[in-house]
Amino acid sequence: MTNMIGLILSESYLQLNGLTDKRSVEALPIAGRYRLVDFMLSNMVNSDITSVGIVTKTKYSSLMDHLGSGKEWDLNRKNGGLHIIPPYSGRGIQGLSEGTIDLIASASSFIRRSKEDHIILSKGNIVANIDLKEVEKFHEENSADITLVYYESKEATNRDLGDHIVLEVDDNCRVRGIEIRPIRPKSRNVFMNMVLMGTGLLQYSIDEAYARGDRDFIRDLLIKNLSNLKICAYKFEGYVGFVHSVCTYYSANVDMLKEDVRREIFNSSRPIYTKIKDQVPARYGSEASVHNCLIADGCIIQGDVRDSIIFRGVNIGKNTKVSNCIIMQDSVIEAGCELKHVILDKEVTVRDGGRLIGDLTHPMIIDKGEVV
Amino acid sequence: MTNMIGLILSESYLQLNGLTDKRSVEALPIAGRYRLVDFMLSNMVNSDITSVGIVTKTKYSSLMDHLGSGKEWDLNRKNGGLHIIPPYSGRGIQGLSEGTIDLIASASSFIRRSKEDHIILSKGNIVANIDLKEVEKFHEENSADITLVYYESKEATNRDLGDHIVLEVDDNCRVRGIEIRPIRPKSRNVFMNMVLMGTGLLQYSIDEAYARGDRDFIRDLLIKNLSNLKICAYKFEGYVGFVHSVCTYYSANVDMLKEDVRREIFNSSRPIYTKIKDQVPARYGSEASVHNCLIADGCIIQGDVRDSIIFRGVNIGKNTKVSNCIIMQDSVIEAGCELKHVILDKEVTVRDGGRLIGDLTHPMIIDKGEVV
Amino acid sequence: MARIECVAMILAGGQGSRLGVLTNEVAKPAVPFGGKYRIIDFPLTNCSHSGISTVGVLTQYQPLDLNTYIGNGGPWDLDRNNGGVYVLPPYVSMSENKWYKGTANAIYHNIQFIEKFNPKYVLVLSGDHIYKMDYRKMIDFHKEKEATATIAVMSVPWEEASRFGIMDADEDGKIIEFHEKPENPISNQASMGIYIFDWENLKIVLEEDEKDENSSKDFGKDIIPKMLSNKMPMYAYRFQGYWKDVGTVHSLWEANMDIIADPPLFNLNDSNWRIYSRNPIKPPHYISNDAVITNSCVTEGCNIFGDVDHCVISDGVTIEKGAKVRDSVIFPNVHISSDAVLEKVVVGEGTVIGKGAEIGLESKDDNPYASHLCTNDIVLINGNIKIPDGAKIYKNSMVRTFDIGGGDRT
Amino acid sequence: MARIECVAMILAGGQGSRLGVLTNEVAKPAVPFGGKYRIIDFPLTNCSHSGISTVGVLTQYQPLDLNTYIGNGGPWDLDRNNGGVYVLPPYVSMSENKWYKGTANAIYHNIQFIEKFNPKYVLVLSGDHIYKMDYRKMIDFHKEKEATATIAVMSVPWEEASRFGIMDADEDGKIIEFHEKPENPISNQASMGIYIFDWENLKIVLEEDEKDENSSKDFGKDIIPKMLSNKMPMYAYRFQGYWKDVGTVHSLWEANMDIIADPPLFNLNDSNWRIYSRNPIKPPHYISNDAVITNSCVTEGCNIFGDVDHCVISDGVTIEKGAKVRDSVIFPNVHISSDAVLEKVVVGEGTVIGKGAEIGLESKDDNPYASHLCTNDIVLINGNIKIPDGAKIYKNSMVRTFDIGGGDRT
Repeated sequence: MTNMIGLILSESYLQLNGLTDKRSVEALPIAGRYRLVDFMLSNMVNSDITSVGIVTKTKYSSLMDHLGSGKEWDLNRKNGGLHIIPPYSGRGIQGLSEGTIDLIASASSFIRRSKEDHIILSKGNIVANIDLKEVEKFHEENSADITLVYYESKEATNRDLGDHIVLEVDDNCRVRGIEIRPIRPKSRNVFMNMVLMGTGLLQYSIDEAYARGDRDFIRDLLIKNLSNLKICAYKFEGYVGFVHSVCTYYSANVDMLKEDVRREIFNSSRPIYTKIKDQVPARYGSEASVHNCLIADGCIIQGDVRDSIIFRGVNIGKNTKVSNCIIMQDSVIEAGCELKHVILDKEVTVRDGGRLIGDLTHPMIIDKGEVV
Repeated sequence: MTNMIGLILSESYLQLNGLTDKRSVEALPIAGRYRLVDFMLSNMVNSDITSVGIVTKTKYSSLMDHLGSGKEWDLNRKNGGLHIIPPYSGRGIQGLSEGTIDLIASASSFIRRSKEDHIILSKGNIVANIDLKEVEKFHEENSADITLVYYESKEATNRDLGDHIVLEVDDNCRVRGIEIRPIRPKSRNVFMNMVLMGTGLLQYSIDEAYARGDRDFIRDLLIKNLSNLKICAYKFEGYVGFVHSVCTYYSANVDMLKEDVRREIFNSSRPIYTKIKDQVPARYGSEASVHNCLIADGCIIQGDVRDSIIFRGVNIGKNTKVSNCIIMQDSVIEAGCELKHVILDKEVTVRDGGRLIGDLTHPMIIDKGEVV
Repeated sequence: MARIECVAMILAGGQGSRLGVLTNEVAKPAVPFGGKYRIIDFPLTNCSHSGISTVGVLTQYQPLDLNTYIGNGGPWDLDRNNGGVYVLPPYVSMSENKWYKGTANAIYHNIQFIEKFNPKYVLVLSGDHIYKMDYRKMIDFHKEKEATATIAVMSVPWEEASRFGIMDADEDGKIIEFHEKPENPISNQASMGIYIFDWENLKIVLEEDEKDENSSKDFGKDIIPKMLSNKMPMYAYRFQGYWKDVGTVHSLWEANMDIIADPPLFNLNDSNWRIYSRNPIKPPHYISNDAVITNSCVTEGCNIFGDVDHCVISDGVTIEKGAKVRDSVIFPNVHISSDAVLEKVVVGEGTVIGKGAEIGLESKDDNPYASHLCTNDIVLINGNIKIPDGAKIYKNSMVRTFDIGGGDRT
Repeated sequence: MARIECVAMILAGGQGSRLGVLTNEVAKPAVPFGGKYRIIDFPLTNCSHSGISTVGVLTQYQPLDLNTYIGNGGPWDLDRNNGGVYVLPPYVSMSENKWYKGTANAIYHNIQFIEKFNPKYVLVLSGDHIYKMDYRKMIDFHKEKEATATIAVMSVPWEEASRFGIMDADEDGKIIEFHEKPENPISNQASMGIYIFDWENLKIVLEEDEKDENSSKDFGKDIIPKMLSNKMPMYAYRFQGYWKDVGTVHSLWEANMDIIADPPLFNLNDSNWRIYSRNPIKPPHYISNDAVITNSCVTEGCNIFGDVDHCVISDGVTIEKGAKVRDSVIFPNVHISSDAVLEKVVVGEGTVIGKGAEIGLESKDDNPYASHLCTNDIVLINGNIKIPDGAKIYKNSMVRTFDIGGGDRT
């Protein structure tokens, strides 16, 4: 049993070309049968959190369709459960609210109604399997006011780190500095956009920040309070996949072809839940040849498929070669095609003999429902 | 088993003073524990309809909170179930759509996905317990293209009828004329805003109307087609309460104090479903004196209450007199008060000794959450 | 599958014969209580509010009503994907074909069920107690004490102590002695029949006990003494608050009266601890112009035209004009006709009381319906029967079916 | 409560002894099928798609797995407020204490359950048939014919007709004669064990039959002949499509092979008639660089490194590098180690096949695992066992536990 509630803040600034034209980044299909938000939501549920708010901003109808009443995450509850919080439910703000503090403020009544002592704030665009109860334990053992979760990115270049928030952490796990998208990062500790703190402290801080007109959670609430509050950092040791660009989306997908990553992420004692579709098992034809692929239910595979992620209900015809691709739900690739480094969005049809070749650094994206 | 789907079109033009400031008319609390839409929704469910769309327009968050996943109406289903259709899901219409045809067009994909042959279109602001299977049977027996449901309003004055749509019906149940808010009505047959027709015919008609730029279902689809289509009328013989003004809202409530109306409306073989609140039974104190009242669970009654409708969780103090009132959920009337012809919205507090006297023709309305 | 920390097992198997005709057709836990509840609502609600979402209900008598009442567990928020509520009757195993012998045997036969969820703790509850309790606090206490078993106890009057399992514990709460229904109680700390066990240890003791031919397979009589003699650390968790065993007609009636006392001895109207139940689908109740209603609770679907004082009226009850009902508990869908007079009566579900019937009259010696199950002047009327117009029934009666000539003694 | 038009009762009580070790631990209806289904998914899915939302599942053997598998009925859209799915084991009634005697007796003991919903029709189904059927059409037929009972029938090869209940019907479908497993069948129209009855009439016949001491309390043997001799109008409803009784190891294997035939003899991939099941919470399956996979179906949570041809692979199965698996049905969570060779094998849930084991070798005379339950060269391996590295198992074997020295004959 736990003493936390969860709040997932929708990312609204991220644009992944056509992939996010009609959906928010949290609703991106990933790893064959999931949506990106499933990972963070499952982390919360697996940490016995029974009350989760998701603050949405724009293009949320795809996310709402996916989440429904929260049944698949066991969050269709009388007490607590899943709350999709539209941005306009804040204190009479007109139009869409801006900035993280506004997003959190939209969730004020959700936060105020909860009886739990702690809240986990998180973005929904991360692939990781993390036990948040461990974070809570760390938070309590360190008597922290705020705990930030990070991982050490050993291979990251300075340029990679420039996309992130980087933490300076001392030997006592205390945060000494926070750099936002640094040019010359002082450490390789990448903040995972997960914050654990007291619900009361959050509520108070947001009220104050709101009154002052502050808008930015990191700058105005964390950096300014580095010395006033005890801000600690919890180091996460597992796999982390951030999705904030087409390239990181592609790599977070193909990372699932690695056995160790798959074993960790789909840890059976902390499973990743998603919407059930009642698809039949995948079928392989007599001429199928499949190598190093993740393949979901409902597929019919008759061709040659390599190093790819194939979502539910995909149909790949005879004499077709698919390699290094991400093929989303219900797409059809007819006979005699060749696809390499391509991302097909949902319900795309590639007609007989079609040929699409992208590049690893620039995968070709075909928008939902297109016929090629 | 039935062959119908249901579509409830939200009323957006109706204004009932403060009562509809923050909710649509369908979300109005009524009869002690219901919302107005519960009646039409229950009619559909009790007629074995398992797929219901509700086209909303504005101020729908109160309606969505009430309906949730549709569990209480047994409409949380894998196939069909409850669909709340926002107005913007239509064919790329910007902003809010206008006119009934636009509302129906918003539901195009809901209608197209259904496999049932018939659709019941209805507004959600009517109190009645009607077996729609009987309407379907009538429709089939008469080989009608469209069936309209009406009742004969014997006591209605011409002025009353001027608020309605009036039908001229011949001896073969065929509609010969339709008058919209007539000044000199030709009959007393009041259209109940319920239409049964083929889903295919509706889809076709809406497509055509849309192409022509028609906006009004009654004028453009019914009146214009009186001779081309076989439009029949089914006469409903039971109680009908229309809610389109504060006065009709008040009278639809107090009609429930009549035993025959109550018995018909809350017919146990066709029950009216609503959201479950797990309230305790109502408690009566030693000085309570209650006469001709409908009283919901969770109330604590210590005063003198007459000819009133008392919603869930209301508290009425000692030496307080309440008569001819509608007291909505969780309102508190402290000791020594006097209230007559008053409508208290939810969570109103009337302090010790408060006195509020309205008139039957103009009940006083106190807005939600006010303290008097 | 994620591990479940604690599984609750509700012992709902008793035949409840002390409740007389009330348990003819339904299992004791399905008996109505407090106007819109059933007895089983209380442990189920406690589980739900305590965050325990995996619950087994062990039953063997009349499971049908209980089964359909509990259904998918939705009303108690127990319709979970992993876990939820299960009704567990005995089943034919390959080797044997028996009913549950005792409370411990019932758990023993469901070891496989519990193992499925691989819990750390098992909470054993009784299906016939009325109380509100946050089991989380008791689990926290159990963890803090590193106990093998924790037993909830409460103070009872010394003179009643010999009716209970009595605990002697040290200052820290560690149990030193335990005696089931002792003649000379050494303390007044009585077991409430609520146990938390480490599953690993409980399983071992259950398996041992099953082999013991002299054991009656009961928690109080066998398992607890065995654990104590095995020197397993056991603690007493003190509970303060309302708790009542409603195993007799009088205690059931009394517990109902407790909720309408002013102020209530047992408060159901607590927005932080709503009692969940399968709500009937009925409109608000109607109180007519002629009715007089005081000191009572009334719920949905009732129509009151008569005179009601100090009663618990369940859903769908009609009380006609001129009827007078006092100090009574009326179960769902009862119809009390005009001018009937009832005093201290418990009326079973769906029964019709005829016009001018008088029930609860001063005792007379040759009362044909007298029953040792009905004490303290209470009359118990069976469900789904008809009491004829003008019938007279005396105090301390139990009426199975009304016979003009006489009655049935029990 | 709104009246329910039709209640379905699924007879899931059989011990399924012809399925050998597969039904040691689970009831027959809970046996896996087709990669991600259980046998019971088929009648439950048919009910759901046919708009029948009140379903009783009558069971007595090993109800636990079935109970937890069915749970709240959500996966089949049967978690309804009024109705839904109920698992109904036998219970202790006040007067008797018995298990279900025959199929009709099982329904008889649940008359009270059915009465709760006050249905017009009762649909009686079997829990061990694989098929897709819209019962609505059969109910419409029943109504149209104003029948008392309607029995679904299909054409079977004449030579097999004597294994079935055989119907002789007139042109209109009215049944003239019925013979249970006749030696000389008069037609090839066989009963599929799917009945629709008018509840009112069925109840009367069930109550009469219960009193008949010579009756075996079976639908085919007693109820149908009785109704026929009572001149109640009974009709045969002709079904066309795939239907298979999977009561034997060979028929279970064959039905699995039917779904991977090209084109499939039984098509599960129908978006208008999705087969519902309690889906495992597992990721998509992984096919490695070294794997070869053809003519097979594979589902979530599998990791395939070996060589698979013409197999049905259930969820969570691992097949290591170098292993060769052909014409086999692999149940959930089986692990097949490197270089093992399997041909025409049904492997029970959770079993581990050791490295280089060879299963399905050409028969030899003194095969210690030979079993009359395993015919047509099929080998059946029990669930949750370990087959050691290098083990050799011959065709037509059933392995309960593997013993280096020998085996167990059944």
